[in-house]
Amino acid sequence: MAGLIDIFAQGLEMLLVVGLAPLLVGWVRKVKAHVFRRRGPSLLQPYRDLLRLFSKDALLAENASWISRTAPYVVFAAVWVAAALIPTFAAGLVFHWAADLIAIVGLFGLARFALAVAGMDVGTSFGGIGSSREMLLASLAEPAMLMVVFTISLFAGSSQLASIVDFVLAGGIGIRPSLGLALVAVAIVAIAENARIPVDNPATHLELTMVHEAMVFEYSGRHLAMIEAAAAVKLLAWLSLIAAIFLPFGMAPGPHSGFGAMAVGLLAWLAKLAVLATLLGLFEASIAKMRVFRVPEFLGGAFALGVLATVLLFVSRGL
Amino acid sequence: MSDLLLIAVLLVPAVAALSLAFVRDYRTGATLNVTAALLAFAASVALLLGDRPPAGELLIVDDLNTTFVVLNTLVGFTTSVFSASYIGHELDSGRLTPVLLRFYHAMYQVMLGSMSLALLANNLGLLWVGVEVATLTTVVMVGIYRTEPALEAAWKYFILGSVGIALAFFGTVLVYLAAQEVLGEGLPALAWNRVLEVAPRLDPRLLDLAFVFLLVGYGTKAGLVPFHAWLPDAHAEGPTPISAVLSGLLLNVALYALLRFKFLLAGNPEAFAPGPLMILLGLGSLWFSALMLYRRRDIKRFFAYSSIEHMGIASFAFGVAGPLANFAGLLHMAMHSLTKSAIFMAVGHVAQARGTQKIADLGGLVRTHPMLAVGLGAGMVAIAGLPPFGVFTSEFLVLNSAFAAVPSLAIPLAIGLLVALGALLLRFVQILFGEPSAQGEPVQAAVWPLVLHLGLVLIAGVVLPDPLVRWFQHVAALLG
Amino acid sequence: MSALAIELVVAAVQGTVGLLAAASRPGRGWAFFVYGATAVASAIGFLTVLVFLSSGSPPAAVVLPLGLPWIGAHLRLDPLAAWFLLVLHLGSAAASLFALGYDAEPPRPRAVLPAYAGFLAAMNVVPLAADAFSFLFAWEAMSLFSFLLVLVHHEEGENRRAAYVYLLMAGFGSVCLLLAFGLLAGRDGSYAFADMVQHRLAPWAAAAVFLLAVLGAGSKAGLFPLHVWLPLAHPAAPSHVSALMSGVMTKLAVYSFVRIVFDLVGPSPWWWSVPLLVVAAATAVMGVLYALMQHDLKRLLAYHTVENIGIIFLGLGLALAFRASGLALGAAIALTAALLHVLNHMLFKSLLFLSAGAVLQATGERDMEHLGGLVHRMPATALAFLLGSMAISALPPLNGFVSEWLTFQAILVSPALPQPLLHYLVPVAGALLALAAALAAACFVKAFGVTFLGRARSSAVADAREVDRFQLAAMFGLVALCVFVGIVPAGAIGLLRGVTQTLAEGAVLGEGWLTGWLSLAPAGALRSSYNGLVVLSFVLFSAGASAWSVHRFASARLVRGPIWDCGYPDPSPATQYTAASFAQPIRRVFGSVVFRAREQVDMPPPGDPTPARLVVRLVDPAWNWLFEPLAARVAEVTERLNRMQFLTIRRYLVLVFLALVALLVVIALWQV
Amino acid sequence: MSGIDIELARLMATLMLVVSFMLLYQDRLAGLINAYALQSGLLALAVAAQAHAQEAPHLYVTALLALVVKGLAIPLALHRIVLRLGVHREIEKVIGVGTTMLFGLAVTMLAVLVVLPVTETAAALTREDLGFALAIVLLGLLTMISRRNAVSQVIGFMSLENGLILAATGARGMPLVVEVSVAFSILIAFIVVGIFLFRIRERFDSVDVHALDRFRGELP
Repeated sequence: MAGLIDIFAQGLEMLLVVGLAPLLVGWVRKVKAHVFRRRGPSLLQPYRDLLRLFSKDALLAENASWISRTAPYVVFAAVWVAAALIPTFAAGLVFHWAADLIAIVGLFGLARFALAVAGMDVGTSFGGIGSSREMLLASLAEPAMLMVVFTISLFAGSSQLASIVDFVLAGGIGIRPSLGLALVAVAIVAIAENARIPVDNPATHLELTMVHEAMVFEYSGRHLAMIEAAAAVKLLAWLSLIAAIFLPFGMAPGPHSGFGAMAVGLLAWLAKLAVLATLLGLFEASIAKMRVFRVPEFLGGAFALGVLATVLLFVSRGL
Repeated sequence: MSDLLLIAVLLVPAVAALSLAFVRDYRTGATLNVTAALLAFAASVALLLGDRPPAGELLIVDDLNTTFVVLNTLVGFTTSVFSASYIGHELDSGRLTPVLLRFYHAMYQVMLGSMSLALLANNLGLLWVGVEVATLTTVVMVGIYRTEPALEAAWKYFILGSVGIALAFFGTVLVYLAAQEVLGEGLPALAWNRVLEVAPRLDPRLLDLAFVFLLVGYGTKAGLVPFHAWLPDAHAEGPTPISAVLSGLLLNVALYALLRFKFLLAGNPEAFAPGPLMILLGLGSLWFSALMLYRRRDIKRFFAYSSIEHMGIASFAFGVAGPLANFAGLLHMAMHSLTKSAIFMAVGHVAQARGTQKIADLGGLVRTHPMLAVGLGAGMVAIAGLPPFGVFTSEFLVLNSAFAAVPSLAIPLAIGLLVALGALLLRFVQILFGEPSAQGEPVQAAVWPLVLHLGLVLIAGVVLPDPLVRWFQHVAALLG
Repeated sequence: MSALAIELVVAAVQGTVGLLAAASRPGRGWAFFVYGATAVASAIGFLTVLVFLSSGSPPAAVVLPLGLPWIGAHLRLDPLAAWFLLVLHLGSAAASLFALGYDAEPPRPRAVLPAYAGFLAAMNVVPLAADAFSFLFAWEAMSLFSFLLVLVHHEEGENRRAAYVYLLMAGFGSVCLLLAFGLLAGRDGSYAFADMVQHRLAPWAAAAVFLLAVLGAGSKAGLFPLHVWLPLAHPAAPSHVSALMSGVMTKLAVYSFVRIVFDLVGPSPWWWSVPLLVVAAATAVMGVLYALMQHDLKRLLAYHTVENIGIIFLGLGLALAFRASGLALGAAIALTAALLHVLNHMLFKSLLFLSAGAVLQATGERDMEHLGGLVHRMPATALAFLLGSMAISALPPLNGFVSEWLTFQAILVSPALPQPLLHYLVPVAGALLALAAALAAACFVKAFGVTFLGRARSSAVADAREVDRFQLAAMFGLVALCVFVGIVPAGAIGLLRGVTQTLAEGAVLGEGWLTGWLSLAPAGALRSSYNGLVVLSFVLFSAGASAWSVHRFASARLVRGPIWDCGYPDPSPATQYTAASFAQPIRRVFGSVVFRAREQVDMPPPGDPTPARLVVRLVDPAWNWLFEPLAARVAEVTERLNRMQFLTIRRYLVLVFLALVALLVVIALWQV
Repeated sequence: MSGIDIELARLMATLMLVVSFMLLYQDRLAGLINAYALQSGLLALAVAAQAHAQEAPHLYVTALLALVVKGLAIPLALHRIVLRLGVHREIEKVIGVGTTMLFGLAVTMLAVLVVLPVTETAAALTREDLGFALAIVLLGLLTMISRRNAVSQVIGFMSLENGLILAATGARGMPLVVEVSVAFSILIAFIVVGIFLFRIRERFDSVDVHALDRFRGELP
């Protein structure tokens, strides 16, 4: 019985993550449209886009190899698994111990690697430009993220998200300057990782500025749909991650904490997502896209904040 | 019996030298030369294995010199074999004439005999005579090609050698003076074993003074910097068998002579400790020659500097003193002697095959002469102090003993070794590999002396024969 | 027969095979014999140490009457040695198997075969040697044989230079190790390791040993800036030898470091970890940055060896720090991370070098700018290279991730250290490690993408054929191991138990260390855990489920069309992104500082048909700031000294006279 | 011990030292050769005195040798060489006379300094004798290096050798002295012959491989 609940909770989370991701994307777009005083597309437009793509035949270049065909699934799977391992409405789900925060970062890395490789498959200059820039951004974002991971893990004594959640919920941290710095850093990293403005613009097709879109240029149909879906899930995962670390309030401590706690956790999670997505939309609407070579400085700032967070941690701890 | 052997070791070369002077045909001469060298070698081996004759006033056989005598006669023998195949080519190319060869063979035996005499001498005067006769004969041999550079080299060798001779003699006189106080007049006061017995009672100041002169005198022969000047040219301009013998034997004999005197100083507690001086000269030689190696364009001169380097290492080891360091020094002398003579044999053939001694023109040897390349390559690897050859063992011991005694000393030594290694490797790669600039001609090479030498060095590198170790250890303990 | 005896026999067999090959005139048949024999011997050796490690057998020692008679050749098999032998045998088995597949034309058998077998034998002895003499003997022999292997294609001047630089640096390393052993042995010259352990060195001496070990092992392993020989020499050798040099030989350097610093020296102060961490982090980042600037496939891989050596030494540095403060658990985690990475790096680096060798064999090209599109011609090799790339980029669920994950876990233990300096240093080193890993991923996207993907850039690729079954077997054997260690790391880590027990203050990683389902939880279950198997199954399940459902419920048709490329399909393969263009953003961000990269564009005026040119100039800091000035100084000194060769006799006599006078003065002063 | 003969020997030794300084001082070849002949003659006397003092008749041979070969034959030969080869009469010095003399004095002091600590009881040869011999040896070497002229360099070497013989004969009962002195005489003869044979007119310097430098236009 207990095992069944475990599996159920985990399965529910996985389904929710996939199911809600397009909605989240739609929400962000809606927020931005509102800011621009437009009506904007329906909240459900991302679902429609995906369905349309799924129903079309996939068109691949003549010289595309099996890499192009498998990469979308690998990308999607890696992101999905990462998202599934992040506590959303309940911490300590059945497979939570399979991967800690570092492994989750690693899974995102796997997805990125697969996509970047796929971008090189056909041999176009756009694919190359996208992969090259993506890997540059990642190489800057990853250390910054790791510094955040260090800060948080050093606080919580663990890099396991469930333990971090427990720790924060137990009031182990309080409000610390390092935590604020880490939050800013992780936000920057999240923006970069999800190819949002000002680092990248998911809506652009202007050659010189695009990163993510350039990689997926040659994709169409179901492959493109998988990649789009993966991007949506990734956004959701990152927002959930921020929520889990910095705002774990209301989260159910585990799958066995009863239906009520689960329901509360679910509602809290949805609320947190809505807030964060709104913030993201507002932020995106209020800022312009950066030049590509300004981005390293932006991410370098995140890294510096991460380092600062770690250093301040030791100061305030008095170790 | 053992007395007879002792005499035989000395007499065989003497007789051979006399008879060789009268042999017209160079082939017969070469054969006779090889035979005599073999006989001397056999006698010395028998001497090594049999009972030791008691030390006389003039001659002595002990742990120190038996191994060196065997080594000397062995290298003398193998080099004579090499020489036999070498001179054929020289005769063909007109660099030597049959008359000169008669002279050459006779001198070769005189040289071997005098070196054996120096090694076996108990009388310090006799030791001096042996070294000097060997020097003078090699002077003549170096100039045998009678080319301008050869004569110049011989002349330089002659002049610097003569000064060395003179200073060594002065040192010997001083030792006699010191010994005569205790032992009385006449032969006993020059007999090394007698002097050693009374060494603690000798006037330490006289010994100090003597050692300075002996160091400069015999150091000149051993090629220690700054007394080395004759050595590179003599090696480069003379016939290659002579270079082999010079590097392999004469340098050793000179250092051996120095060791004999070092015994005396070690036996006298008040005497100046010669260690620092030898370390200084050794390090100087090592550093200097290591740096000089980089600029050498002539392959024989290159290896001549390498000989200076190794004499420096040996001298350094003896300077460090202590059983381990002395052992290392003795081993290094033996290993260097075998290796360097092997290298010169290979170099001799290579130079004949390619018709040049210029390093720049020798490239790509593995392509043109694979066998010679392997021989020369193995020799260079060995002399560079890389395993599995015996020089590795001795350099390992030298470095470690230095470290054990004065750690700070090991560092300049190590750097010097590295600098030398750099030069050796540079030439190793340059000579053996790459596209050959010229094909060269095939040569009739006597390969087995080379193989024998390197084989011995290899064996010593893998497992040192126990008796050798015991002899050396005994001597090393005495050396203090 | 004991494990030690079997190991010795294996070494002896390899040596004998080499001798036989040297004595004969080896051709194809000999190649088959030599590689077959070494492969079988390595396999036997591997099984032996595997049994030895998993059964937790006690160390075995033997003294052979070789070498210096009064000490003999001490040989000892303990868990540490066994671990490195395990790595060695796996690597050599793969390399030999690969070499068996040189069916058409084994590269220069006369030059390669004896040296190859000798190289293996020497490497085999290095971990077994238990006295300074035998160790250095084997060590130098290892250098020497690999030097000869680097010289196999000696007609190219570049290779000769590589070999020269290599052996010179190796000589430097050996001298440093020799001096370290000299200090350890003490005055009585007790060279046996067993005696050295007994010695308690003075602090300065211990520190000197440590520094010498860093220099000695570091120069052989390729720590920045002593790495310069590595990217020259490793690519120059035949590919299976490159795999061994990068995968195994550098690991033996790590072994020597661990042996000296963790075992022989004994307790160490905490500050030792500081220089080590700094150098290691610099090595990791510099290695990968160098690699990014390369377009020679094998040289790129060689630079990645430098990077990974940095990662390994980072782990070792952490272990030192923990051990000095008595944090046994942290030390055990860090040491395990480093030693596991030793295995992992051997696996994926050998794999990558072998695949690069396959490419080289098929196309004759090492320059990525001339390759491209090989995934179509050599699909299996491409798959192997891809998996190797993922492993080296530390992507889960492959093995590279496991060891980096462990390193990060060790970093997370660092707050327990009492030294404030380390509190700051360790996380920064960790961030640099993350930077290196991310850059490595970028580099391998480049390497794989430019080499295997896209369209062929030269005719060499068009005629490429997939390599034969031996070579594929070698590669996929390594792939299997990469995956296996990635998903069941506990198996490999369990073998390391004996090592950490002896070297990390006796810490046996807690029983919670390997919790249910073979997941890793080094510091107790509450801390952090990782389970590669679950992650892999999870990913596979998700990918499979999504693929299945997409194909089932949505479109399953695939239409092929021309390349779209934003509407500008250019048929010329030259318009593809090249290795240089891929690296351009990174070069601009990092290279402008580190390599003082300068780009110069010559753009002809409009109407001028001459091609535009982009010239990139890089300055190698190691050469520019360290080695070239050194070489110049030596050249200057030799130039000056060389006048001594051309003096007149009189001047030489002046020297003699001055020396004599000086000696007399010394005597006079001495007597006063 | 200090019989008249010993006193004579010591006097001769002193004079030899003085002549060594004369050798350093000379700037003409003829004068140099004559000074050397003088020193050899003094050596012969010293050795004869020693022979008498030590009651070692074989030393007379050495004395005779010194007188005949070194005192007469070699100087004569050298004079002829100078004439035949047309060597410059002037000696090209490396450093000035004054400096050379200063060096000579310093070297002599050094010689005295190093023999001072030798135990006074040394019966065979007193400290003074040893000091003289040492000084003569060093001055001989100094003579060799302070001139560029081959003949004067040879003379320097021979003067050095005179010092050796002085020391050797002074050492009471030293074996092989006669043989050694004969050997040295032959050595010197070789050098002289070598100079003549190789027609080394000005310097017996050599330079290494640089062919252009090798002759410096000096060899005929």
